[in-house]
Amino acid sequence: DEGTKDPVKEDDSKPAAEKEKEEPVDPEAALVFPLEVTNTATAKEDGELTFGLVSDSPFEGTLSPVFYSGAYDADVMQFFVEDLLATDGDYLITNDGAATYEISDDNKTITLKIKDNVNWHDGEPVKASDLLYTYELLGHPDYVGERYDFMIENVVGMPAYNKGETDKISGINVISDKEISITYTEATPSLLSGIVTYPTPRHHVGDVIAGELTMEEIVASDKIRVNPIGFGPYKVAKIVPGESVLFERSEDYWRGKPANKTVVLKVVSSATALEALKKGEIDFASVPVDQYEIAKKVENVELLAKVDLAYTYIGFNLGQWDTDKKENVTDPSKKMSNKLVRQAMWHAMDNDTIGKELYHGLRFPATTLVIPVFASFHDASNPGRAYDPEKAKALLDEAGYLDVDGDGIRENDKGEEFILDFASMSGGETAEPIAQFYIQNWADVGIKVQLLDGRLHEFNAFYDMLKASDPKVDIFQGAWGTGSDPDPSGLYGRTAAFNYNHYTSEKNDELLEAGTSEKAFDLDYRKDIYNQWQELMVEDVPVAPTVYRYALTATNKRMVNYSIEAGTPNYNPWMWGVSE
Amino acid sequence: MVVFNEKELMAKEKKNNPSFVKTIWREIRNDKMALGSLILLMFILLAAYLSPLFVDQTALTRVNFFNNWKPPSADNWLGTDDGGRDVFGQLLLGTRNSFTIGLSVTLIAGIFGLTVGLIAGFYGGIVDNIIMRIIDFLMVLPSLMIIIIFVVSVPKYTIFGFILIVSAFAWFGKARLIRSRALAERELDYINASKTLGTPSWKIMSFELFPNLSSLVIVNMTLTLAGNIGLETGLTFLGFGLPAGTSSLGTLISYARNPDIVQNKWWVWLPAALLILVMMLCINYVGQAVKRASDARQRLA
Amino acid sequence: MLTFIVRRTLIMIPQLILLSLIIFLLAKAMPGDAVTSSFMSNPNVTPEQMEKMREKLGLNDSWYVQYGHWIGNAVQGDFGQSFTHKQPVTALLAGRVGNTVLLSFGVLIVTYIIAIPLGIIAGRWTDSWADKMIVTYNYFAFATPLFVFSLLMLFLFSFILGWTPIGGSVDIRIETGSFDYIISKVKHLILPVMSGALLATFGTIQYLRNDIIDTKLKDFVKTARAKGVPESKVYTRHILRNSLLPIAAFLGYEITGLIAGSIFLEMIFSYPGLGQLFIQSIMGRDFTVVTALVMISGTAAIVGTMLSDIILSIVDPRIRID
Amino acid sequence: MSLLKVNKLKVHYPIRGGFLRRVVDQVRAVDGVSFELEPGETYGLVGESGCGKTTTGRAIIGLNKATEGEILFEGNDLAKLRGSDRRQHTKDIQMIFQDPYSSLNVRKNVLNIISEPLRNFERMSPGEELKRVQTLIDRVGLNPESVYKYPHQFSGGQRQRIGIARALTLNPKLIIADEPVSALDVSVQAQVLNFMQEIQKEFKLTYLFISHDLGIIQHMCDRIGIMYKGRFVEEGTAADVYNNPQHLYTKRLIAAIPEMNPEKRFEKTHLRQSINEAYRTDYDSYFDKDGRMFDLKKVSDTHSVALQ
Amino acid sequence: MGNPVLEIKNLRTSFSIKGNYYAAVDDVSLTIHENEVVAIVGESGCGKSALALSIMGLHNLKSTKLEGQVNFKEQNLLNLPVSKLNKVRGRDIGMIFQDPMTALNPLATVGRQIEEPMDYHMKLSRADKKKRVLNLLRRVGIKNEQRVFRQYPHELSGGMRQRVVIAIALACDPVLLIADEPTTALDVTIQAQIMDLMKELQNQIKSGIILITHDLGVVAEMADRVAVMYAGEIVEIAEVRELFANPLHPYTRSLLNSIPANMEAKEKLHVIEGIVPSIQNLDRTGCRFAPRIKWIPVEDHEVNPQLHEVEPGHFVRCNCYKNFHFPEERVGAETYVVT
Ligand SMILES: Nc1ncnc2c1ncn2[C@@H]1O[C@H](COP(=O)(O)OP(=O)(O)OP(=O)(O)O)[C@@H](O)[C@H]1O
Ligand SMILES: Nc1ncnc2c1ncn2[C@@H]1O[C@H](COP(=O)(O)OP(=O)(O)OP(=O)(O)O)[C@@H](O)[C@H]1O
Ligand SMILES: [Mg+2]
Ligand SMILES: [Mg+2]
Ligand code: NI
Repeated sequence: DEGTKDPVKEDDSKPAAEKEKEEPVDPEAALVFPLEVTNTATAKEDGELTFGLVSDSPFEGTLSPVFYSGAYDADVMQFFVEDLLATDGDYLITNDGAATYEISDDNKTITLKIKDNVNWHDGEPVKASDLLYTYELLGHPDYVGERYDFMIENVVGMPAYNKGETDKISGINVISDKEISITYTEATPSLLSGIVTYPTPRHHVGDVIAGELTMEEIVASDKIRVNPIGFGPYKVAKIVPGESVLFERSEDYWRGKPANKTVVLKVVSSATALEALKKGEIDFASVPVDQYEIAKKVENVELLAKVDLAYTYIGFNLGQWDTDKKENVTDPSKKMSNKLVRQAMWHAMDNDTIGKELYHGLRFPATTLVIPVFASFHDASNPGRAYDPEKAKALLDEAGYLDVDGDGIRENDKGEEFILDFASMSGGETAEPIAQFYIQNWADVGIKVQLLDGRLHEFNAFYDMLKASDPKVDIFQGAWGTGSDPDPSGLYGRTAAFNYNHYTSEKNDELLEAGTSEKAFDLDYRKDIYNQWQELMVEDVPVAPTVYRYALTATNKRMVNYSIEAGTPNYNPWMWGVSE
Repeated sequence: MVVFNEKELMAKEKKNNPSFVKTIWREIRNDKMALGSLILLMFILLAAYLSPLFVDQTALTRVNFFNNWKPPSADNWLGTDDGGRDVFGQLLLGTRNSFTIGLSVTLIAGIFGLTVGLIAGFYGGIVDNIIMRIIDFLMVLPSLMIIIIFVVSVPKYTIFGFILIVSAFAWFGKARLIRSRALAERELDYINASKTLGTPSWKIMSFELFPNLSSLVIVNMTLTLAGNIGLETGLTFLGFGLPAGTSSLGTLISYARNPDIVQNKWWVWLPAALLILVMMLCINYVGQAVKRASDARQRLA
Repeated sequence: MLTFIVRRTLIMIPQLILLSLIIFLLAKAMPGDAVTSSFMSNPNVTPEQMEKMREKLGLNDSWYVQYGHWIGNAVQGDFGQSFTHKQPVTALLAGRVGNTVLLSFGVLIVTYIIAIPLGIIAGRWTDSWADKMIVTYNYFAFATPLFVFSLLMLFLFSFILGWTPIGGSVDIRIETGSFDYIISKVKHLILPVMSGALLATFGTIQYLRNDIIDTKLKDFVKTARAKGVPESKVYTRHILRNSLLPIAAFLGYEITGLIAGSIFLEMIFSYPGLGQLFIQSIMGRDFTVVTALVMISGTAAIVGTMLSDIILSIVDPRIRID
Repeated sequence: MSLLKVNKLKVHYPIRGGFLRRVVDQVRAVDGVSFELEPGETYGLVGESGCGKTTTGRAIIGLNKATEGEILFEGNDLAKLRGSDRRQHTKDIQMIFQDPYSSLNVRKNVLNIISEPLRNFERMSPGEELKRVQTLIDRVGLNPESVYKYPHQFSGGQRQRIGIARALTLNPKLIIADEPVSALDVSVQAQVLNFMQEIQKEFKLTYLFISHDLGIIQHMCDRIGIMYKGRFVEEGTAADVYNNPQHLYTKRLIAAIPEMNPEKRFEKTHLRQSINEAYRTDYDSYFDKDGRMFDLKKVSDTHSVALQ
Repeated sequence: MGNPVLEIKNLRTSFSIKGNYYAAVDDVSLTIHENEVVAIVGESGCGKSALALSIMGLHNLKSTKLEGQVNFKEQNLLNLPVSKLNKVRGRDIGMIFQDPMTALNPLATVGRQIEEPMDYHMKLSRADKKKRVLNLLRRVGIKNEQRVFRQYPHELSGGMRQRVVIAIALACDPVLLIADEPTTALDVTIQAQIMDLMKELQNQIKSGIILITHDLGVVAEMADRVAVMYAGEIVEIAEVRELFANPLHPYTRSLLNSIPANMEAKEKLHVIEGIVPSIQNLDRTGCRFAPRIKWIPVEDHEVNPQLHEVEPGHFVRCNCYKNFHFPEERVGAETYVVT
């Protein structure tokens, strides 16, 4: 996936939507978790595996990769839906999947060849036209959903098709039953990580293009809600809407026989997840951070964790969004315009304590805006700005923000009152103490910060404010889930709507451009560009990243062949089993 | 001589003829349970309302992550919460907020319901009909749901807003109750007498009708007050309660969201839950004495 | 009776229109919309696509256009499309309503099963130790927040004793429609129902107790005694019938709180029903679902009050409706 | 000139029903009643329960709206006056209520009860007010200090006297007494009746005395009107009505008075039986085909009967 | 006069008020015979109802103390357990309550309520029961009995309801009927009807009747013997003609004098001073009526007033009757009673 922007709710310990591929653990992290279960017994022949979907609300049940929106549906689909192309530990496509690929020399065309033994659960072979169908649906003028993204639009002829000007996508070419090529307008390294390769069973769900049914009907149809099919290791046997799903082994899965006879998925609330694990009612589930301490102590439970594709940050309001030009405009008259003050505020935040004490080490101070998961691009040598109140004070002094009237609060460089309004989201239980804590940290170095409106803001209201570039907001706390694409331009680019800091600079434009240019197919080049960019961000501090986080998965000790490390054999659901 | 005598007699008669408030007090004094409850309640409320005098509020809001989830100790009588803040202090502040909310809602809803109910009941006929149709409509509104939607919709959300929203849905039940009693009461001859004596309607409503409904009102108010103390608890649990950072008994109880806290961190939520229970019981016992005072048949004293 | 029902149904229409208007305006006043919420779960959507989605969903129209649209369809039984569930709201609700009805009626019935005998005992033997215990229990029921109690119940019966399942409405492994299936449904219901019912008894017990104490002193009870009716029969035939009357009538009113009443239970016991859906939809700004749920609740309430009036007219010969 | 002249008074209560809750019928509580009150006399209104006595009284004092007809008080038609005009006139008409328990506001002490009309119509200092109230209370035979007592501290008879004192505060000309003693014990009843006669002389009052107890009516009234189903059956002086009843209904009413002489009890029973018999046979000559009364016809100067 | 049906001996009924017991019925002895109507008269609050309820054992036993004897069919009803008492209530003794509006169960049909005592006291088939009920309804003067059988109390007028209440009391042919103010709540005309009905019924069933009332007119029309009660005590008992012809006790005479009926119009009525004392405030020594006839010297009263048989069957309490006169100029009551 080409992925960038994903506001994550504080404390939402769910990994960001798509299937994750992880990286070795960050050396700075205080804790080390295994990525794979330690039980090495052989899997039971006809076992039953139970997956706990930790959620306080039911899953939506739109079980089609084209139409789903909730992350929970993705969890359901992992057992029966598969991408044609597999990916490796670096999130890059490989030839190990149900199809193989080739990329043209100009890096603009990819050709996929589907293996022969890849069949839908109803016995029909998976065809090249099924993948075409996916693109036809996603680009369809009637499509109302959030999966129409940059890499779809980048397909040659897609914008015209999307506007309804033509009913053919000129860039996609079905060569044979099993072969298809897709041509892109722009060559970008995202091709290796952000391309959509899940086919849609045209014969099963019905053909919208041929006018068999409408887009609305297909979305609401039982074919994707009650008896959806895929070509994954398990097939859906039964669904209790919103609550549980029963999967059965797909006997002619192309890789071979899946480990279990049945897989049961059931929704468990965050309050009960751990207890269900303890009692063996479920075999594995993600565990909310606040239960980590007890989870550690449970006998028959093993904890796996990897660094999540997300980071939390403090953003500074530096300008506005110009709706006419559709770009961000930096405004030097903003309260936070002084770079030194921003640097000082970063130094003033004691993220280490938050990570260690509040999150028991499951979060740790962030250094740059490229998360360590992207090992090749994260600049481990860049220390970011560590907790150092003295330095913060020094920076403030340097900036001329001094306590003129001696009340312990600094005034700005003109000697005027300097009070910042801080917007933070409610939701997680820790949101309030954390906001409070930062306010204290800043107060310690003499900056007076107060909660905007004296309280936390609800998710929607919070983003409404940011979207509207509300001038009341001086600083804000948010979190982004980065997709699996390290490209940050969707969040920090001049034209990025999600650039709520409204930070712009020419250097920034340049670096972001270079990072996705054709030249960037060269890994070293790209790495260098991103190192430069990270440095720029630590210098200019449009946002101060606060913490990276671990995502915890708890497994019952009877589980075998289970790994959360992408690219390893046991990462694939067909291997997951239970021992006696 | 006569004058003196009269004054004396007057004083004596006044003493012999206690007002309703005095009757209530006498009734409470004669009921050990009610008296005990009242004293306990007063103690709790005094502690809560005077807490700003001896609790350092800034310290109470100061987060200290090195000190979080500490069980009760000499420093923190009731331990600390997730931000390492003293639960006991929050309990006091929370009691103050919760009681203020409960009392305000009771009063606002009570006064509004009383006014509407009195008007509908006194005038009867078409006025009553119109008011009752409106109330009928309001009664079928799914109040919890609408409160939730309200809470989400209002841009500025404060304790005051919360009180108003909740009161908006609490008055019509009272209006109905008052109205039905007023309807019955207005048939009584003392109301007719006032009418024939030329007393204007508003005077009849406020000086004749109202005093006779006052016992109903007071009894009903004490009992709803008991219910309203824990009012925000449920909403807070659902995430639609008071703004975060405002301590209330509901916020404290809402910590009991997962088994770990229920079981291992009981000191955060249990005292608040017990305090609500105790206050409700106290108010209830006092309320019962009030109820007895208003009904001569049941009086103990 | 028929006239009554027809008239009440006609009165219902303006009420519902007003209700829908209120809800609609409130929903519009909420910050954010379905599209804002959706990008929280999806990393890749472009701002253009979001704009397009808004356009498609009609979220950019003025509220009265949207409302006109909505009400036009609603009249035809079409409450629109759920944004998050990508499904017609009617279909979505149909799938959930069964659980909620089961849960709330379960609670209702068990509440009565518990409350009526207790209320009777307390009312009949006032001031006995049994009465005192019941009254005390009642205070606890009144003061204990439902969610705390439910969690404690869950903790005790599911976690420690392991008697009841942890959540959900049925074990998926069991074949739908079989006898075991029913058993499984019941098993999943027991705990939420008991938790709800044990606290919901408050009103009924309180009411019944007071009413019996009142009725005991009525003249016709004296008449019954003077007839030589044995004491137990005096209660069953004369006092109880009179005191239970209003409770029978409350049955209709109980529908009023159907969805709202089950929110807590559904949340805690991960029981997929309308209450949980409501909260989920509020969070996700799924307006169509929110509006439909409120409308259903409102309709249920109106029908419930009507039902109460009908029941009362049936059980109480003094009340006639026409 | 007569003090009060009621002319073809009708009071109907609507009965609503049907689909739209329209008025489908009327309860003809008072259905064409005419009578006159001379100053200083006591006029009795008798009849069985529900015949419209109270409604007539309430219509005169303005508690009910007259559907039709005139109520001329000193020549002014009260039925047409509204608001403060009416209040000025109704000042001269006061009412004594049936139930001494519900006609006094239990939350007010005697002082406040009796001074209520004073506060409405006159401006007085608290001292004057107290004095005035004490004179009145003294007049009705209660101790002056009882002004601070509350109604529940008085017996039924005393309460009724407080009610009367209240009615007297504004020096009314006409007092409508709606069953003033029917809620009282015999002994107390005597007390109140005596008292009413005393003050009548003293204050030159005219009474409209409503009761269903013929014994009391006979004792109190100069002239009597017998009502039945909202209409007059017979009207005349006490002697006319008691000694020479013309209408069957009047006879029946009189026969229903319990016989105080045990010796004559069987005669009385037989009398009732024969009247009942007459009812069966002669019904048509007393009531028209709708079961309504005929209009009153004079049989003598003072005596009218509703006969064909 | 037939055999005695019920013998009340020294009955004392005391109610507990704030922990103390106060007698509302004080040392009452009274015998009721077959086919005899005994009226009990007295002002409100003098203990008439308390006496009736004591006979039936209908007081709340927790707060009431009963002493003395109520002998019925060789058993003392006061000592009978409720289960045994239930065999007597409704079968041997029927009771008619004052207010027909509240004495009937609003939720049961008239037929059902009249049948009910038969369920417990008679073994009858459904059809027989119904027949009996219809018969009873006819006997109490209800003409369309088939319809009334199915109706609910609220559908009937006050007079009809009182008839139903009487039918219930008569359901099992009781030998004793206790009627507590059966006509007080009714209109004059209806009252007359009910009185006639009761007289007629009494002629048919020949049972003893205790008629409680405060209306001397009703007494004069209905009773054979009259007991006048004051402050819990019987102050005078006599045969009805004797009592009206020759009332002795000051209380009886005062009562008779305060009735406006049959008097020269506009004459002053006699007023009994003071009020009936409540049971807590009652001075139980000496003559209880003395405080209300203050002009009679204390010496004229007995210290411990007893019932004296003045003439056969005519008893008066306290000697003060001998010297009693009204403060007004008027002579004794007898002059106008006879008119
Ligand atoms: N507010 C009302 N609405 C409808 N009908 C009424 C109303 N008030 C009285 N009535 C009816 O009018 C008729 C006359 O009633 P009214 O009270 O005048 O009778 P009354 O002679 O005073 O009887 P009573 O002796 O019982 O006081 C009755 O049939 C009564 O039912
Ligand atoms: N349950 C009770 N508890 C206490 N006092 C009572 C009780 N019942 C009656 N009394 C008192 O006993 C006295 C006699 O009451 P009772 O009802 O027998 O009077 P009554 O003669 O029937 O009067 P009425 O004519 O009003 O019915 C009254 O003073 C009354 O207040
Ligand atoms: Mg009347
Ligand atoms: Mg009585
Ligand atoms: Ni004596």
